[in-house]
Amino acid sequence: MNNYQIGLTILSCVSVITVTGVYALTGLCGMFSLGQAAFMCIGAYGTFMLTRYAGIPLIPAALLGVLAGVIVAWVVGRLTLKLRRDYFALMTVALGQAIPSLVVVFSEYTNGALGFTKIPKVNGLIWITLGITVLVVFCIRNLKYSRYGRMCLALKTDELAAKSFGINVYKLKVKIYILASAIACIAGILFALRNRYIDNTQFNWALSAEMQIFLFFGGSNSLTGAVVSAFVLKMLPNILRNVQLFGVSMQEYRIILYCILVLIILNFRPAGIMGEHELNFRWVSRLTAKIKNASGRNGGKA
Amino acid sequence: MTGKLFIQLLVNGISIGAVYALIAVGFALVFSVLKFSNFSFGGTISACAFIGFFFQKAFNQPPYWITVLVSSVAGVLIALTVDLLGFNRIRKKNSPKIYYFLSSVVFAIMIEQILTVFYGTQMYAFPSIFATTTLQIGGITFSKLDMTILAIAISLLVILIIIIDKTKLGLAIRAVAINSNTSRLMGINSSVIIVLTFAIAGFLGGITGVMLGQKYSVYASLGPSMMLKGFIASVIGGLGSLGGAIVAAILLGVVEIFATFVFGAEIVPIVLFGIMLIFLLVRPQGIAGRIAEEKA
Amino acid sequence: MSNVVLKTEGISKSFGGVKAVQQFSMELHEHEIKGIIGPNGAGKTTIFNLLSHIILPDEGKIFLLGEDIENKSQEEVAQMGLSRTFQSIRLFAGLNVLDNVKVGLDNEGKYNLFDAMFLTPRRWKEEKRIHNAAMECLTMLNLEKYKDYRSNNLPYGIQRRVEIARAIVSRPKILLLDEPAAGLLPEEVFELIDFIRLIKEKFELSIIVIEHRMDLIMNLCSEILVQDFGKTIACGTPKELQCDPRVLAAYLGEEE
Amino acid sequence: MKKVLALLLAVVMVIGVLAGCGGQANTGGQTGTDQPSQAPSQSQGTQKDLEPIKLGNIQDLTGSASEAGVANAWGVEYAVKMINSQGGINGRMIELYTEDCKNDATEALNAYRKLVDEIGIHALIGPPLSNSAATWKELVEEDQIPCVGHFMDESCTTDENGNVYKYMFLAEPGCIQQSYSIAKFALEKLGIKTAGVLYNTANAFAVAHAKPFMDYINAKGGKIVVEETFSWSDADYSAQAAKVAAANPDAVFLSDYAAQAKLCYQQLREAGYKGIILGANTLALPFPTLVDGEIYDLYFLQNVDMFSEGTDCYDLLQAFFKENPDSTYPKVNACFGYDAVMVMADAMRRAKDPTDGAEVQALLEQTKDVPTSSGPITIDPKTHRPVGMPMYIATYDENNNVKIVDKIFVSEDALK
Repeated sequence: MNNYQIGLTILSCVSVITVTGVYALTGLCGMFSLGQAAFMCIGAYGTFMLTRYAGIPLIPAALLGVLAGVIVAWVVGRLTLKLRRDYFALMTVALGQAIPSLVVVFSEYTNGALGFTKIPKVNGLIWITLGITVLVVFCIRNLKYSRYGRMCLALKTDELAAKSFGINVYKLKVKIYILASAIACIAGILFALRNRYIDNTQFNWALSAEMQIFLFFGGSNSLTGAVVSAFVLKMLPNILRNVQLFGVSMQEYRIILYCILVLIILNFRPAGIMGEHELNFRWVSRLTAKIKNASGRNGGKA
Repeated sequence: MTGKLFIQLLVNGISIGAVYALIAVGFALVFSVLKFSNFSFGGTISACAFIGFFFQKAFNQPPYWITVLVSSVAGVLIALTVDLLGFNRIRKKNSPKIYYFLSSVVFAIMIEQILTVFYGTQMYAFPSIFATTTLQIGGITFSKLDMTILAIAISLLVILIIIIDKTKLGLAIRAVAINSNTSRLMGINSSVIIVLTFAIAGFLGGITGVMLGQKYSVYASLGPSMMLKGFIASVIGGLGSLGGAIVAAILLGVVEIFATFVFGAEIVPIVLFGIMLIFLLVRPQGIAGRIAEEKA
Repeated sequence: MSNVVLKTEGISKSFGGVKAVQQFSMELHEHEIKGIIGPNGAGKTTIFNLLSHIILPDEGKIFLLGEDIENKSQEEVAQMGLSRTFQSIRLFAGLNVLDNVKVGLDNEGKYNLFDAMFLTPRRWKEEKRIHNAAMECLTMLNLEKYKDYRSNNLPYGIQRRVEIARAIVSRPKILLLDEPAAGLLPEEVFELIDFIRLIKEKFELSIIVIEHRMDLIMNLCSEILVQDFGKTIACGTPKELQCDPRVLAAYLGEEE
Repeated sequence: MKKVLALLLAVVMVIGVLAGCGGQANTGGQTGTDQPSQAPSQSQGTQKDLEPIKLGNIQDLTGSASEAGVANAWGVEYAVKMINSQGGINGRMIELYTEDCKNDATEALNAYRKLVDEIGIHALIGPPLSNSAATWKELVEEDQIPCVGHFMDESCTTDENGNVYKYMFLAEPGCIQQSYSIAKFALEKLGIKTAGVLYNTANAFAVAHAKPFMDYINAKGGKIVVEETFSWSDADYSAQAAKVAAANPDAVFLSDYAAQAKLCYQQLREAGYKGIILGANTLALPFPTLVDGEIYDLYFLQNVDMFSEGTDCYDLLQAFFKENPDSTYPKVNACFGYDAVMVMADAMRRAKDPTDGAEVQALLEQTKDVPTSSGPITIDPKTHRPVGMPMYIATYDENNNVKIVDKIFVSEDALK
């Protein structure tokens, strides 16, 4: 793979990481957030302002960046998650606009609209990103099949009934919101490391909405569906970069096309492409042999 | 701040608040019957602004009211199309609320993208309706356009409130808003009422579109950029309450103008976010004091 | 008789102008099955909602295991050992039968989010415990063959029983059953009566049951409260009530 | 779930292969939305120095900045065609690869990586928007790809400590010089004493203009009496306008793209402000068609005099109109694209190996009096920005035609 393809893979992995976080939030708990891009913003700016101005090495800075996101999520979650879900969704929209505008307010340090650069170069970023992606997906998969996953699905279906089993719905929601936001922060940091340039306009609500579209395309009840669609739908437009259909560039129309696809899915297969199916281990094991041959270097990982 | 400047800012705030009120009401109306936040409303507004503009251009400046009418009819049609393609099946299947959310977000993005891809490269401005744009009364400058918008907005809102409070249609809408299943049992065709509510919201969206387009020129993100303010207003006003939304929208306009004047524009989104947080904390039922309880 | 596990002292609740429950007082003893009957709108479900603290009483006190629950949330009341079912079945549609039952235990699961995500030994141990407990409960109630089914694909009677299984898996002290026989066929009702007796014995429960079906109530309950327009109009053993004219007027007359 | 990842990786591999094929298939045919300007058929030598030079071109072909981007791309293409028809660079043809960056930083970076890694370009023409170019300003050095463009924000060519980004070259006066020019004009020719600014803090272009304007006015005897800002999400500036009108400076500098500048202009006038309004080059045509109401006392920057016959840019724009009959007004970006290629071609001509990035970079630093449509360009090796280029000040007459009123020479070091 050349740098271009590696770059696109990293970008798609970032998309997988964020959508996995959104899966925990929306797929498991039924909370609709349109502000996850704001947490990417917090993670990215938090981390790289620390490396640049405080001279903190990347890894501790990244941890602090994630911590910043966690604190914001904790405050916002505590205040809004007790209310009905509509308020939460609207608050996240407002949050999504407030955080990028903070970047402009602190232009002196963030370089505001001019964009923030001087992001350190990390060698082998692709392996780090793949590792984190695997880890995040692995963790959320485990979460789904744990008592937390069951409680989340329970509160998603019926909060009142969930409460009657002693589940503290509010606390659980706050926990999952913080988790999803921390994951978004990590994705933001990787995104910044890949681009080595960030500005406030990159983290707008369209990015948050894109995550939701990817999630529902694959199936909001299927982690596999979410992961695959996040990867493929992010990658596809770049492959179709120069493909022309009926004389128009596919890339230009990709968002419209995705919207139409999602609408069709919503109307005719609301559970998403994958429905509730997950990749079954038995099913995988049959394929693994072939895959190992196809990509030898991943054998160790799989 | 001199008294004259204070009044000037107040006037500006009220006129921008009136615009927010139109958006907030269109939003609150749909919320009250379907209990979800219709993000696509911003897109409807943008699309109507474009339709109004192209109509104006194609027919070589017809009388203004015809443009407004065409655009509001277009608004109704767009709203009905969105309902048909986006919400109808979801409603029939009784799917979770989250699908309504997603559907409306998808429409919001799609409309904005279509407008950007096809018309995004150029800027469009309505021809002016007034030869001179301002009016001086007692040392205070009034924008004629703002005053017109304010007048239209207030009269529309008054008519709407009369419809909701005094007519049979309004009664039916209120009944469906309280409980659509029960209303159905009582002989109200709630799906017709829901569609009608969408149509009314679309109508408001159409008029809002033309007026915003006239005031701020026509571009794809015109509606969506104003939409958030409408949202905030309807949250502060109490989700689903029309009166609350109007009061909150006008207050929001005034607060925004004064906050911009005093603190500068960068802080405003954060101030608004803070106001919303505080409101939700202190008075989650909103100004109107009516909270749409989730059913036990 | 033995200890009082649940006691209310003159609880009242009104919605708007409607007095849904007025001065409701009762005592539930250990291993007792108490019935509440009354016509529609008599405030029976509201009593359950008050007892499980989904809604809070306007006045009066509720003592659960001797403790005043005034400042407890719905979750805390549930954690104290009060479990309930709902009038309309509220199984979690996204989960299969086994997982539905596990949810009843999950809140007390002894591993945290970190354990869950990184599959620590503690997580495996606890999951195993939860699994075994849930399976034990299902087996005891003869439901184990349905464990992998999605709840919404099952017959109504089975769904009812799964809902009850879910409510008792965490071994609560008190179980509130809200119209468990609603929608069941006559022969299913008799099965249900046996089923409720079975769980009462096996899980050492004290039960309050709301029901319209007189056969179920008369067969199961040691004491019956009759509610009408929010007021308790009669109280006694099934035998006593069978001949009570007030009850007949308010309730039995209306049925059929 | 690890296995899922393995599967995903397999998908990546397949996609990678596909993309690779796509890339190769494209080199000869279409690239981007534009035809590469193919070398006219000629005797193809097998030696290295007769192979074509691969020139990348990243422009905003779609998205909100495409009005300028498409014209810019046209200018680049036109220049490449012209050079090729005249025999190329020392006999070697230029092959042009155009990519779209959609006024989006991530897209810009994708386009850059694709051109460098898949096509293997030797040099790059950049867009007129600084945010896109800023994404690769550090990368071009690692990849040794000289880049010339009209990313006028100084931060694209020098960092905050004044060190140059070695491979980035600007082919028009930077923001500082442009803002100084209009400030100087206002102070000296219009005789203003006080000034205000109204700008978009969320737009790099606007910020980069507003700050130097204020510096110049304050340093040269004027006084900035009011500074007001707004951001993308605002559509109503009446509070800011009221504040500016209350301060009533002699002139107000509007700094943002045309759509926002239009609202600023209108709302300032509505707020009762009657003084002079100054603007950046975004206030050029079609600005008057957007404004509701009369335009008066408005002065704005122009890079070139596009309206006087006989100049190079006038001729170039005639060609532009001929090829783009839909265009209703002259677009300076057509000249920009052309100029950038001219500067690049000049350095390549002087190079022994025009495909050697390091050599071309060194020669670009010595660029001196290269003829372009905007006049001769000389690049200062210390800043990688041109020196000695004039800026024009224009206004609108009563029929809203552009009238050039002055030509200002000022150095970006004027305050040092």
